[in-house]
Amino acid sequence: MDMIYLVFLIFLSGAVISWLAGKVNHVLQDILFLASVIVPSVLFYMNVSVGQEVHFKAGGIDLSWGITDFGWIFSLIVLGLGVLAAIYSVGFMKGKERRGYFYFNYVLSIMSMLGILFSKDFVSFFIFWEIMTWSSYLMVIYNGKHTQSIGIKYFIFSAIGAYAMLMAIVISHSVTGNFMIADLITAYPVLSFNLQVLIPVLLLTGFGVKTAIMPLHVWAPGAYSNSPMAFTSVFSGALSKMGVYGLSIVMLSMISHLPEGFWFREVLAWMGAVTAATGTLWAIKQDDAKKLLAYSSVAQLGYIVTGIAIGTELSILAGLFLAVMHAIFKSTLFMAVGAIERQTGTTNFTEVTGLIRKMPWTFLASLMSIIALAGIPPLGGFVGKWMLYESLITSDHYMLIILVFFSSTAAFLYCYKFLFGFFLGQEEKEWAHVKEAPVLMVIPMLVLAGLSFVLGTFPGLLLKPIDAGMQALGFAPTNQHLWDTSILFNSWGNQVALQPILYAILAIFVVFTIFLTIKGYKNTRYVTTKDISSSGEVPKEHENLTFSVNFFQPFLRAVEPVMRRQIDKYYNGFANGLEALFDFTRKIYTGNGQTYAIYVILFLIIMLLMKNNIFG
Amino acid sequence: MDSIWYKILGAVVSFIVAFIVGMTYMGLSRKITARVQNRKGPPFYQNFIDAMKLYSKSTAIHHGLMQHFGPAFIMVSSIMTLMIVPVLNDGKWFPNLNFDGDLIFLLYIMVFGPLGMALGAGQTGNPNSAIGVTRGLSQMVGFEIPWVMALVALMMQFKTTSIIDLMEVQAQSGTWLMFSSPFAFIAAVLAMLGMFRYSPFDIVGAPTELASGPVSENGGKYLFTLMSSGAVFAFAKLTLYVDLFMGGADNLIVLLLKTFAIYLIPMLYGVVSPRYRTEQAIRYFWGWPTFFGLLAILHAVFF
Amino acid sequence: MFKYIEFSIYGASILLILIGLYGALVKKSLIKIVIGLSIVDAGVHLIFVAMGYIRGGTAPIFSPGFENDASRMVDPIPQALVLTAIVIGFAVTAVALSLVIRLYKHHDTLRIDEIKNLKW
Amino acid sequence: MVGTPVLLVVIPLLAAFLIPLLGMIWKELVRIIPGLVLLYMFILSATLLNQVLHTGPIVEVIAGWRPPLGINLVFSPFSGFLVTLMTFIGLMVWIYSYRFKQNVDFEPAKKYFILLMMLVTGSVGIVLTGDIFNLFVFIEIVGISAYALTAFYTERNSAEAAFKYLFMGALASTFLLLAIMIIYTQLGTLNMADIASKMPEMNTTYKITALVFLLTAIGIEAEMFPLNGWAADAYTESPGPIGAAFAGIVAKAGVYAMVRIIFTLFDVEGTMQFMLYIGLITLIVAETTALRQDRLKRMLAYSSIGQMGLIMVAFGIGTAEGVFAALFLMFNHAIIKPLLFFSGSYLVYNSKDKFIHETNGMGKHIPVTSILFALGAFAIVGLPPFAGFWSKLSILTAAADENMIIIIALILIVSIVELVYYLRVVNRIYFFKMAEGVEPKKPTFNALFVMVTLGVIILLVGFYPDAITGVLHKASGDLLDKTKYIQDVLSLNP
Repeated sequence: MDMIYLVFLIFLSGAVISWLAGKVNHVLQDILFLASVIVPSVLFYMNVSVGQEVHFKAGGIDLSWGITDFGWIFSLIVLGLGVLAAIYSVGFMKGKERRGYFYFNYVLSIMSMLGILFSKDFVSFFIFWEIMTWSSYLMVIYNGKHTQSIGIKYFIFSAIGAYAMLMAIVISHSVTGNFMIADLITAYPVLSFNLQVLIPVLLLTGFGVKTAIMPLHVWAPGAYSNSPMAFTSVFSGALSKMGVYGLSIVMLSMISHLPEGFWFREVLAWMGAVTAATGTLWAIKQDDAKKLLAYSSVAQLGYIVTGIAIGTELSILAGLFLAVMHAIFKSTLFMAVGAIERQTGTTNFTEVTGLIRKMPWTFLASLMSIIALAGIPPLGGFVGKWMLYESLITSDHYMLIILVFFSSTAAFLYCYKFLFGFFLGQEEKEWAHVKEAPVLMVIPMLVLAGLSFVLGTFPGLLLKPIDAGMQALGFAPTNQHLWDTSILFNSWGNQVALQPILYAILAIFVVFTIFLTIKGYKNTRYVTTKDISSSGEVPKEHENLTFSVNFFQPFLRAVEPVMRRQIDKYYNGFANGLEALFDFTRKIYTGNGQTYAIYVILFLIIMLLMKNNIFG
Repeated sequence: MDSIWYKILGAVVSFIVAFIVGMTYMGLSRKITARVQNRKGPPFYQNFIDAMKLYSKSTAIHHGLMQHFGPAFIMVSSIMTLMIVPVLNDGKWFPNLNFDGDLIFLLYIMVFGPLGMALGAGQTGNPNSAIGVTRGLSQMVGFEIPWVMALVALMMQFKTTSIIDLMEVQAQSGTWLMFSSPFAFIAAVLAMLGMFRYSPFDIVGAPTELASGPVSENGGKYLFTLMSSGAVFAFAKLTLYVDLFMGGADNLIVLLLKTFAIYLIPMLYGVVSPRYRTEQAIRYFWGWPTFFGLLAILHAVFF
Repeated sequence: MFKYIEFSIYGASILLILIGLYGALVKKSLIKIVIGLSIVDAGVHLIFVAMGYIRGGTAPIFSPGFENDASRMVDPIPQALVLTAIVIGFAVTAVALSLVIRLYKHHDTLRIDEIKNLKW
Repeated sequence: MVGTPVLLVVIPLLAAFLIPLLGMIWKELVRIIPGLVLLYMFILSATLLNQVLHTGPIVEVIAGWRPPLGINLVFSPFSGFLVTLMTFIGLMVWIYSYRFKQNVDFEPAKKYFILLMMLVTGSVGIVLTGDIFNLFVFIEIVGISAYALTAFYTERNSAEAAFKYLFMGALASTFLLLAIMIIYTQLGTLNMADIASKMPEMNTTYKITALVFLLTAIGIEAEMFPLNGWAADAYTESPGPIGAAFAGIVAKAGVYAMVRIIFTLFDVEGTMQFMLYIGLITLIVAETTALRQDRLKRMLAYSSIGQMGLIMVAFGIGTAEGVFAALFLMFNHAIIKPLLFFSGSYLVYNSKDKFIHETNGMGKHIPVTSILFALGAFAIVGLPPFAGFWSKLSILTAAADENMIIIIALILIVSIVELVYYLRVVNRIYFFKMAEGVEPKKPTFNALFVMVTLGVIILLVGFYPDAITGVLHKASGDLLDKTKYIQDVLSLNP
């Protein structure tokens, strides 16, 4: 049996077994769960090589699985994150209900994501895509809250996307006669213009939903924040990247052959940028950490989409790099929120404050990830941001860059809100009992945070596989010309050397830390945060002076005109209108048997009158 | 000449120069402000005295580790900015890290410090600090837009993102960019008003309103560090403006003159203006400055 | 003469169908609806038999004296079919009436427009 | 040789009449005999189908009269496939309802099984017969037994539903008879193959008039909009397993009749398009109506109607792929919808009004039933990797090959509606708090067995669609080959 089958078989059986094992023993269940994620991942990296393929038939349709260099980049996200988040999940799920359910869906979603990367034909692609959708849907409604609103909304949008994709798939089948993705790409340049436009639009709709591009993003904040955080880290980190994966293939392998592809690229890039801007603004407004991160994910995905849509070498490098980085730092943040939720029971900034001394490791991981998210050097996020801006400038997207810059500057606001809301501010008695999260939860966070640190200085480690993947899509090698192990170039030849910068930063930091800390820390003593200067009065123990309500109110007041219009409202209005319409149309079935009989007679009469128009 | 010690020397010398110049400017600004308001005002070296006083004080309490790190963070940002910005034309000064970063990098490293500081301020638990930080961040979103627009206009026009290349352009053409790209200059200068946080944009520290905002829980060496960082940062920013729009400087004297000329703009504007509210400040930056930024981009694209 | 008779048969059966339909579609009483349906059935049966009729035809039985008169025999198949259909119609009517009894017990009314518990 | 096709009609009919007599000997025989009969029928039809797939159709002549004079039965891959499916579902229904309610004692059980036998007889007869009047008779047999079965429970509104059904059914039989009359007077034959071969000679006006009458009549049975007012009521008010039987057996027979008429009997242009569009309208109206239902079985009923519409759409595409897709859909629908009805009736077992909100929180109390319902829901909306996906894929592929892009879009949009209402129920089952006073009912072993069997088939077909596609391809080829059908029947040696 081919190793590829084995990988999927272990995943599939692992999902079922780790579900059922809960009936026997919880420790066994945890172990089986970890094994069913880790074993196939290891098998995949040890024994499956790029280019290896398997072919088989199902339902008379030729199917074929194999991984490309391009998919391999994403497999890093899926499996790397999958394994780390699985370890985290074991800690997270300890003592919770529905562990079997969680583990089952977790393993299935990891499997389906890997399957998407493996699919060389549309049918298995679609199958895995849908498995991914429903397993993640089941995760979204895991808590049993908002199932009918957030859960259904997520599924509706996913279904819209998936069905748009399915439509593209069957249309492409009618053109090429089979379901091979490669065949569509080969046939694409010679298709009729209508199909050349229709197929990518449908596919992009499908991928756009998962990538949460405006105006298809409305499901994302709810879905991200409603699923258990252990899964959201995968959801936002890896699952949304499947959209990016598909999007990249469509944009790079198909649209690039279209003479009018320019418009596609521009429109998509703008959609990405607008997504980024609105996502950021809404993130600033949130008082719930989950929601904040969810909107932030939407915004970050906007950058990625913009990068991929621009379509120059540098921008694609940027988009893919950001995709991996986003997987790293956003999942860490979601994990941190999960840890805080677990330890304190709430994720609301207005409730939790001053956790820094109680959960230092979580804080450290969050801090690193936030710095990476904000794109501040020397962490990995900066590399992606830098490449994105440079690619925008060098490709003359002068308005776009302003929008992107606006959103990433505004992102500082919510970054600070996140750190301040949870970890800083006054320490309250209410949270005095809080302890650091279990070690199983902390380690994955720290590993990921460390990764974003390493990639900030040595992005070449990641850019190398990305470059290989891009070459698989037909790009020229970009090593030495756009990047080196720790130097970045733009196409005008300007550069950023990351190593000297890192060393300088570290040196300055160390000097001043010594200057302040060694001298200061020993000579000073810790006093509570109640002991502050506040107009001559010392706040009492029960007085919480932490500033956390209406945190960015002035800013929000300034941008209020933009945020007044919510797409969500239109969608809801549309859905309610439809339901009302259906409620009206179903009155056709009056319940009176005689009416039904009259329908029959009317039908007959109309048919008899119209018979020559309808038949013959 | 490439040895590590030479680099460190460069950094230290740059830092000292920046510190002295920045402090002097701040002292002068106090003096000038006082004169405009018909007061006598402190001597221009008053800031050095303050700094010495602060440095020699020792602090008794702290609110946690981040409070120690906050000033260090902001120092990193200031010094990094200083090291990226070329001080004089044609490499007459220590190259420091001039070639290792470009404008985009600069934009980002400049916000590194305030954020780090904000963390330190946050841990003190003083609500004034947090309010100040939120205001500062909000305002930053405001002025970054015209500022970036100005930079983008320059970068697009000359197809480079490097400061040195832009200085080169001015040296070759003989005109300063403030004349050849006037709109970009106007936008950048208007953005600078927010960057320097003088009135009417002094909403962050907001004396008397927020009890000096983010720094309110800091004293002694911490406040000294913050102060010197401010001085260095001011110098670095002014130098950047000179480099970008006024053709750089061939020697320190010219540099001082040019930087001081630039420095006068926010200062004098601030002397006669009352304080804005935060949303007013943001809206201000998204009004005329952004309009000039747009003009700058149009200018860069079509001319 | 025969023509008129034929026409009158056809006309009568169509009239029956229409009367039946009127009863079934307009009358509100369940009983009347059932009666209407039966009348429709009768009309259809009548028209079907009439179709198989041949002018001056004989019974489709090879009895003595009519051995070679196959062409004059009326078509037997419609009659057979109608016979079957009558039986079926009878069964349907029986079921219908039993249902009407049930409905009356359940709802205390025979008006079809008042028996609308199941709708939409 | 296990038997001939005629046994498929005769045996259950005989059983139906023997049940009361045998019941006098031993009461339990009333319950056992139907099972044996259905099992035998299933084995017989499966064997015959296997044989037919290799050797070609079996045409059986009744009472020695050769077609076109006599009545004949045609057991072709197409009809054989349907018969096998129907008998299988019949068997499942029997197992499920073997002791489906303890309070159903001897007398009602006797009636129930007699009527069930007649229902199966009629449905199988519709599919097998080669004579159009015979079709009428079988439709009436199905009709009468279905009316009675609908009205089986006296305490519900079942009589109302049954009366509506009967009302429509009576109209249907009238129109059918009129159509048969027109055809007979014009062509002088009742044999379907003979009609098909002579059809080109027929006057167009008569032809189309006959077609319209036939379509109206059969449309009522096949739940075509706007003739399907009865259907939801009948599904709702009949006993749970009978709802499944309606979906899995009766509706399939109705569609069969429709397809046979359109594909084989008539050669009128535009019927395909008619079927396509009327199917589409049925689909849309039914699914949107289902969205707003507050009763579980009614929702399932409208969903079932919608699926019938989709089947019509698939047939209406008219190509071999379309027919294949339609058959696949029929198969899936016949497997999945009974599962939903079976498990659904346990979810609202002790409830009077069968409201959807009464399923709240059942997932904890009857986990297996709940998960099977969820499986069925996922499968019927076409989520991979379950069975429904493959049929959806094939119907869309078939439509795409004919460039029916708008139709694909409509089908998919409706699928989203379908998705929504099924997910709402599944969410309720698992994530809502159970209301006070609701008592979940544990399924009996028989019911569990049936549901698990159907669930396994769903998974099996989902993961290994080739298990069924071979048969479906042969069946669709058989349906489309009209000349062969005529030839097979008419060139029969005495």
